[in-house]
Amino acid sequence: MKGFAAVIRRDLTLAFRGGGDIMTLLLFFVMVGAIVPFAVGPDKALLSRLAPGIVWIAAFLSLLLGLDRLFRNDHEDGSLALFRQAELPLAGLVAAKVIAHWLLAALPLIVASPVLAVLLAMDAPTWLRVVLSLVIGTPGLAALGAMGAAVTVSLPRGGLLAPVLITPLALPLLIFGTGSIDAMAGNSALLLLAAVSLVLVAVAPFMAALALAVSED
Amino acid sequence: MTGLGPHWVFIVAAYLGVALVTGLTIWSVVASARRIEARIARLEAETRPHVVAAGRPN
Amino acid sequence: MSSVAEKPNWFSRLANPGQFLIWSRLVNRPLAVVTGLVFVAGLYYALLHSPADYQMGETVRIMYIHVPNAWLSQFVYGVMVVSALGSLVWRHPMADVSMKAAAPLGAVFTGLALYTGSLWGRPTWGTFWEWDGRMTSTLVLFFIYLGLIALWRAFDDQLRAGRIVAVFTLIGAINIPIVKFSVDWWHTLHQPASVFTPEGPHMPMSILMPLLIMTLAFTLLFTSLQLLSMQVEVRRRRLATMEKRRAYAAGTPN
Amino acid sequence: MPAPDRLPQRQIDVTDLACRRGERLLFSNLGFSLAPGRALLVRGPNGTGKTTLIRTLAGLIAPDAGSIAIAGRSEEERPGTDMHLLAHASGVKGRLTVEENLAFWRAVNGGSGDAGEALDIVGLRGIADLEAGHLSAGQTRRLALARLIVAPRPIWLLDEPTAALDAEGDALVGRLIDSHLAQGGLCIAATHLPLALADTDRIATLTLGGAA
Repeated sequence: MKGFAAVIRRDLTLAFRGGGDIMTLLLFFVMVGAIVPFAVGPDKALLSRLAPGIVWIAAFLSLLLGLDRLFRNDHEDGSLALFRQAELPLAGLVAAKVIAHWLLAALPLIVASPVLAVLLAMDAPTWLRVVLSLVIGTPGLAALGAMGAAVTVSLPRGGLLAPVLITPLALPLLIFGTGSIDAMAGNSALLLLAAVSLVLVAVAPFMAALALAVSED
Repeated sequence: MTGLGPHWVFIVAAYLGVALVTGLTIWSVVASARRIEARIARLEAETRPHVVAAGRPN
Repeated sequence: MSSVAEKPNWFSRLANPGQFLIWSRLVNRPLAVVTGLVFVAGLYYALLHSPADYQMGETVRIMYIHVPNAWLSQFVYGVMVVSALGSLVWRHPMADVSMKAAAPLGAVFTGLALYTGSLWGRPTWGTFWEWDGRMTSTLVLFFIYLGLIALWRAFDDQLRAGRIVAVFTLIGAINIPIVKFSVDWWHTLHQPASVFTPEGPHMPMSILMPLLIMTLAFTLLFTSLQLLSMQVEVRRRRLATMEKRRAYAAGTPN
Repeated sequence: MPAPDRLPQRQIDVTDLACRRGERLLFSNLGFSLAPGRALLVRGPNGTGKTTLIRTLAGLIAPDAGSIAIAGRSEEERPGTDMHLLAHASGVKGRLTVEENLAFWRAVNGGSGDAGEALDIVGLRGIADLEAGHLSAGQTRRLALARLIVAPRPIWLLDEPTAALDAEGDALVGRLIDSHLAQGGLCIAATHLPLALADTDRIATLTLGGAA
């Protein structure tokens, strides 16, 4: 169990100490949201109708951006090979890394979502539903991202390929995520979002660990 | 086949499209097979004197 | 010749690719003939011998080539999942060869399913593309196939690539049902009235017969192409070994 | 020297092991066995599979043929948790301090040894709070050695342990291996440099490539 906490603490210290990784992700998230009005026009009614979709796409793209950092430098400096001898099984360590990834990539987005709420003319109740859907949905995104990152860890340009691989699989999260925001679908979508997110979080450590073990071969 | 009514165009387009693509796929697989066999044959011809000496079954 | 030639290289350890080549080459010709015959019968029934559908008229004939491709797009993924398990669980050397051969074929059949689907939808929906549940799932499956092919090509060492692609094939297999469910849910949310497509067994025999024959024909086509592609992959790896050994022999004139 | 409490007993028996890298078969029908308190030096020119052998013993790579039997493990113990791998890549994070790096590996490997004492032994106690990014290659290697001390485990798999170390560093490696063997541990070291070990009758040598 100590190993689990140690991995999370290490990844957090590395991120905080290592320059503005979190800042860049946040900036990207806000910018993706902010450029939409320039593309579709500043009409408030239209923007507020599109707002849930825009926030989710921005969150999805930002999480993809942070993927490459997940396993790559551990693979390069030999830590991944040493993890195989750790007290905790590899799947446990991968789960710890997914949690750290969520804390570092998804949580800041949720904290920054009010900025987008204002920019995209979102009213308060919609924004609350956006936050709720992000809190429930982003763990699934982080888990899916971890699987994509684990599969492409040994590829030099893997960072380019992981987003292509996991985007088709992230559709359910996108569909239920945005679906749970507009009042009409409401609760059923939220429950389905939670279900998909939980399945992905449950499966990811084992599949990612298998991918990492095979890539080490 | 009566004259080309509104529906027939799509039916013909569908069947032709499928025929064309499957034909292309078959051709590409067969062509790569032939290309690789040729390269292997050439390589084996090059190394035949040594290989036979080493007694390795071909 | 350097001492390497005498030592058993990895290729002889994979004895069964040799056996696979022998029996599958025997099968190539007869399988091609059978596929051709079934296609002839299928086309005869589909185009000439079957009646127009009471509701969709002549366009039902497009269904005879749409449904087989849609079925193959999922059947081929099934073949890849079985091969992935073969590669990861039993480390069977032929497993990743069959997985690699199946991916492009899967993409072709899925692409054809999309092509024929949009042509079939044109007269009924009035547009070439309609975000209906089944078509959208097929589109997502098409992206997954292209992603897998991209993953295959991203590796230089194809031996190591096999097992990593196998892991992602399994990840895809877990997610595809979820994607299908979410797309159908999403479709009913935005467009309740979905087009009635005669899918179930309640189709009259005169329409079911050509459909079954054409599906068999396309499945045979896939099988013969799969075997041929696997032979090509085995020979491609044999070629790579020979070229590497030539470089090795040239490099160290011991 | 760490307190000489006995390490759990392990016996390694390798029978006709074969490994390949890509298309090239590196070695085949390789066999040896190692009783507690013994060391095996793996010699041989570069490219003959020394690193592959070490990684195969560590369970990172599946061998093409043959078997690796490690006696003395209890059932529920996960394979690999009774061994340490010292590879070229040291697993050290530049932005963490020396102390933090060691504490991390101590937690992950469930180590019971004292971090300060381990740093003392490898001579890094003075710069414990320095960021590891500033360490020299030799110092980074010493930090990796400290990782082995802080979580005592019976089997050591060392790949070029003396790489990037000066004469004093070689002596340190020799002393560490001696005390490890004295505690009944096992050590397999792949190196083409001589190892400064005290009593040489505990050491067997295996040469790869050519002769094998």
